[in-house]
Amino acid sequence: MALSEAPIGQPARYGEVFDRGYKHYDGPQLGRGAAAWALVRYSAKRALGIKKSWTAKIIPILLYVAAAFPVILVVGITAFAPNAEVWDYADFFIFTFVIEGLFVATIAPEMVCGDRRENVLPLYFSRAITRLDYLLAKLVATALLTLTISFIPAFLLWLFLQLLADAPLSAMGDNLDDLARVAVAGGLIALYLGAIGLMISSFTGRKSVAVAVIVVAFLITQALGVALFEAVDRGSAYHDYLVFLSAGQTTIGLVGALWPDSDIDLSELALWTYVAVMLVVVAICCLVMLWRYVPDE
Amino acid sequence: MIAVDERTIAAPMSVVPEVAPPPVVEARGLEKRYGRHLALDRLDLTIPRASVGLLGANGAGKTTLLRLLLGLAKPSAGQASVLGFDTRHQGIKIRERVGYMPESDCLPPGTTAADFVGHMAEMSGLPSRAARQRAADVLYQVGLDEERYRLIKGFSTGMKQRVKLAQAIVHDPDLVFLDEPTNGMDPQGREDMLDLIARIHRNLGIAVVVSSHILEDIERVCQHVVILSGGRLVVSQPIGDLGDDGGNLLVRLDGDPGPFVARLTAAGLHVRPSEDDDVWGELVIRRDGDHVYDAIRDAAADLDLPLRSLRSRSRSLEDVYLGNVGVENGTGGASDGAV
Amino acid sequence: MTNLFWRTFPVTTLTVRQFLGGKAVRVVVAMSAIPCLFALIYLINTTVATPRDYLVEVVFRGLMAPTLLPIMVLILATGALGNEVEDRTLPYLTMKPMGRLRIAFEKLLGVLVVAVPAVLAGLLATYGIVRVAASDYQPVFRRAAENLDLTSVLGPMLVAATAGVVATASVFLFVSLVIPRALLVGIVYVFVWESLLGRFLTGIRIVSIRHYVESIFVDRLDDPAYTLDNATGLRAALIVVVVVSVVSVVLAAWRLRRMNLE
Amino acid sequence: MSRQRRVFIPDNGHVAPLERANLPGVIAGREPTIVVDHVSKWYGDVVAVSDVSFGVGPGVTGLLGPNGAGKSTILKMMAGLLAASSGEITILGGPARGRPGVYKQLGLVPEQESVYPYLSGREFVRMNAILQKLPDPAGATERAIGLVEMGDAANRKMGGYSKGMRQRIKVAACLVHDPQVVLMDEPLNGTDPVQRAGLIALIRALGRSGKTVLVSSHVLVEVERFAENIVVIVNGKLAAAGDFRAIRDKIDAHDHAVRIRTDQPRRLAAALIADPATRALRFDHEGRIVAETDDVRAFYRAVPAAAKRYGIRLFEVQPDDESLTSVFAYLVER
Repeated sequence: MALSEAPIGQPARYGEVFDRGYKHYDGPQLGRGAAAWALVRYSAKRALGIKKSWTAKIIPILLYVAAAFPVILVVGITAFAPNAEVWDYADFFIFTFVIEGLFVATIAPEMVCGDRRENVLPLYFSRAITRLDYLLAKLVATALLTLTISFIPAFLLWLFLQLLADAPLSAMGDNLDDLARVAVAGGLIALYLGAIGLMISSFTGRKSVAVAVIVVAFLITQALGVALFEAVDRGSAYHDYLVFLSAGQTTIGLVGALWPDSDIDLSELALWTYVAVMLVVVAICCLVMLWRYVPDE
Repeated sequence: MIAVDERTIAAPMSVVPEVAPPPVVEARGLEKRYGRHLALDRLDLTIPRASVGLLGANGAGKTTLLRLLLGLAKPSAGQASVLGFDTRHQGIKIRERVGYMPESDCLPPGTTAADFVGHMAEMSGLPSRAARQRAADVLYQVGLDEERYRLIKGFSTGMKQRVKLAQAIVHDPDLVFLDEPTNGMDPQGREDMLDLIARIHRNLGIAVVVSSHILEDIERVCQHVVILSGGRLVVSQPIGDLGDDGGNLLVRLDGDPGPFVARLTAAGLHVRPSEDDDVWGELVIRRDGDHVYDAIRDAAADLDLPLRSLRSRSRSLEDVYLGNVGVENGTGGASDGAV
Repeated sequence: MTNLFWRTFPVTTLTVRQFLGGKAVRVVVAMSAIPCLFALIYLINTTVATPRDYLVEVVFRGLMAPTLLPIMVLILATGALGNEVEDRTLPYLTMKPMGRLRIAFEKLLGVLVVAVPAVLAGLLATYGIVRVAASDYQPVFRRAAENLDLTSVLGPMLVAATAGVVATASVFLFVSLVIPRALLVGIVYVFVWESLLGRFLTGIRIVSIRHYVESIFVDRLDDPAYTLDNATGLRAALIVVVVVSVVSVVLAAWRLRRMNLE
Repeated sequence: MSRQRRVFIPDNGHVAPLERANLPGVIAGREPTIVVDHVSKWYGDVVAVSDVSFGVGPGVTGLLGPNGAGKSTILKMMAGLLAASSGEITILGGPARGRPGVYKQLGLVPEQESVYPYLSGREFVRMNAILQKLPDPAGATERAIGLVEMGDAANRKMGGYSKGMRQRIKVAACLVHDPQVVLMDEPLNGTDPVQRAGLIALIRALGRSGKTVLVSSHVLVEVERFAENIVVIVNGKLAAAGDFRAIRDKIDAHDHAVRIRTDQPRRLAAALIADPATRALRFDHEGRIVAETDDVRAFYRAVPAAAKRYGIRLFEVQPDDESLTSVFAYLVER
């Protein structure tokens, strides 16, 4: 910095002692939105086990592999035997639902249980965010991560199937509606499952308990939902609404409503009913969580 | 080294200007009820821009007060402002400008110190890169250097406390609340932590509110003291004003103090052993005037006794505290023979 | 009264208080109500199976034995000592003039005191509802031999379930002293080992609690309509359950003796 | 100071063979209740406690050392919760571990805060009384709760207790069976001044009644108030053991700095520099004399004598190294 001031022809002797002391921060403070977004990124990274030991990463990796498997399978079969009967998008979503459920059971407890158990919550709430910001950030993080399982494999499937067509570009144009459906299904499922998983996790600080309860809840509601669905007379007015008793049935129903041509014949409910009910469930989960995070007054 | 010393000495003069700066906290009639329990009782409190000690027994309302001031709980009555912001509606604004170090263990063990403090900086709205830089700087400032890339899991209590302090100042707040910052730390760690706290105010100009049980800590680092008891404010005053009660000198000798005591008593002085007699053999002598100093000197010189220490006891915070809190003093032999 | 419990079985009483004070009991009670929900569904529509079939195949062999019972017991058994290890309260028990075997045994007793009533109550309530449903059951195929007797199912269910609770509880009480995340391991055991592998690899049944529970159940039920492949005889199954439980408790006591408590 | 004060400061690197009669930290002629005999503890490759030997006799002994020095590990090994990697700990004549009978005479206040949140304080103490197989658990419970003055809060659930209340109920639970040997790991942590004063009085009373009380603490100002003997652990090794003042005397043999405030500093300085006990003199920024000496006792005699001779008034004589803090800092420095 002082180098240029040295007289020409003489070697520059430069020496300076710098103050290594505390300096005040004069950069920008971006406020609530930026803080919440930082929480989203941080939570997502930690839930995936990034910067943690391999044991924390192994389950997410296995689930990603499991989700990629059908994509490779379907694309492979279609490539070599174009006329073979392979899964359509609806079948694909029904298969991946199990993986999504397990994925949410893995990451949702990672999102919130540690904060409660390790007592980090007081620190978060002493920062420039509100409780609602915290919860929404956790929900967004969970949903975004789940999206990598519920949307990206299906999107890749769509992309590869178009690339296999004779005229990929026009095929893409023709099948944009499928892409839109994939996006709606992936996004809704991610938000819906994420909210349920987080809501359950918000009740305990023990991760293993949360994982157990989420898995058992998915399984039992599925069994109950199916049993009740079968038991109730098909003709009755409320029969179709019984799909909403379980996350699995709801998802299958949603997929069936998105792809009416598929052989899913669960109920006659309209697409908007599914969307509305799933969003209501998300809202209810948020309310429950908000109640769980009310300070002990 | 010497240069640093001079700066430390000079700093208080330069920080305290002629005109008193606006207070950092002002509370009027602040009240907080939990059901029937009155945690804070019509508190009128002004905390100056200084380093301030917040004292009180467990359950005196310290933590409740901090929660109210951070805008994390709503007062049942009254109002308070922190840095000019109303705690009831401007919690976010306050928390942007305030740092908080909670008493409890609050660090995720599976994170590195650098990651965690950086994340906390981001949570105060700092851009990601700046946050990481600040985290590294601040961790260095609190005395964590190489260790900052290690998992918090392996940290000692002292290191954890440093990380907690670092996250409280990482976003360069105007005011920090430190809840029991020296709890569980060893002597060296305590020294370092107290030095750090003193520096936060003196060198960085950040106002500090320290809540503590350890009176010596408050005496060492604070300029102003606030004492709560049963949710009420009992004392709020500059620490110097607690003053010297003019009362006592403490003398410690080697060897048998008998003749020494006899001589001083004969000279009309009031001498008694201190409460901790059986441990240290310290004598308490009432200071009726400056002649007492000379009497002590002469007695020691004539009896050829080593004068280990001579000091005047200013009214310690413990006295103020016990006096104001008004609980029976259990020190000394009060409950001897109970076992 | 509580005083009497405290004085006779202090550790058991503590364990029960621990469960009642936490959320574990709420989860377990909620789970014990799940078979009742299935029974209620059956009440709506009895055409899916005969009442006896429903009780045996759907409720007990489909739901209770493979999934609900192990998970309910797991939650309690891994918490009984595991939470004390995790919360570092175990020294309050081990630093007493008291044998380790007694600690392990009383802890197991505490788990059983909560788990057995919860499981049995769920089964009983389910049985009651299915009984009600059976009153308007219309045999679809009027087969002469159709067995509609429900009462004879109840006893075997309760006996087999109790044996299952005891065995699972003692095994996982010990496991929780050895593995830090015993509950997760247990859930993997239930879903992977007992359900998936057990279905394909018949050899695994020998080391499966569920297998012995079903063996006891099938044996007591003594109905050719309900069988189990490679079923173990009643006596052998009971001996296995007892031996497994005793060995687990002894191992837990041994582990308590050896453990380093931080 | 009639009884003999023995002190032990180990030489670096030198490990003395253990002799019961010559155990560091034990007052001659008294049988130690706790004997730590060449004890080490490793966690993997990390040495937490390294070949430590000392004894603890009746009375209050302070166990001192910085965080992570190994104090808690030693207490846990004494309590039989941890196995020593090598060496042996004996309590009341027998091994500490694998002998549940010893707990009739042994109590520990553990370091961790955790208690059973769903029990009331009274239930918790009574549970301890019952597990100790006391004939009158109810009476013992009330007595123990009385000792820590927790009567008011004893019926509340411990989950709602403050840190100080938890500490006190833990102490009550530890004392309910009136054990001969009491181990306390940081019992004063988290207590407020009033509670602390009460606990200190209790600890002193326990020591006076002839029990062996070993208390670890960081807050040295307070250890001064209850401990007659100290055991100092630094970095897993024994740094010092024995009588408090005797250890200080040992340290007196090393360089000391003394601060003196007087009305005529230059004159007193001139008088003191002539004294052979004075090694160096300077003034601090408040105008006090800072004198360095290597013969502490002679110097402390010289100060009043010189002041008297020249009619100088002494306001303050404050050794820099008087408190335990500096004793400790000195031991740690090596």
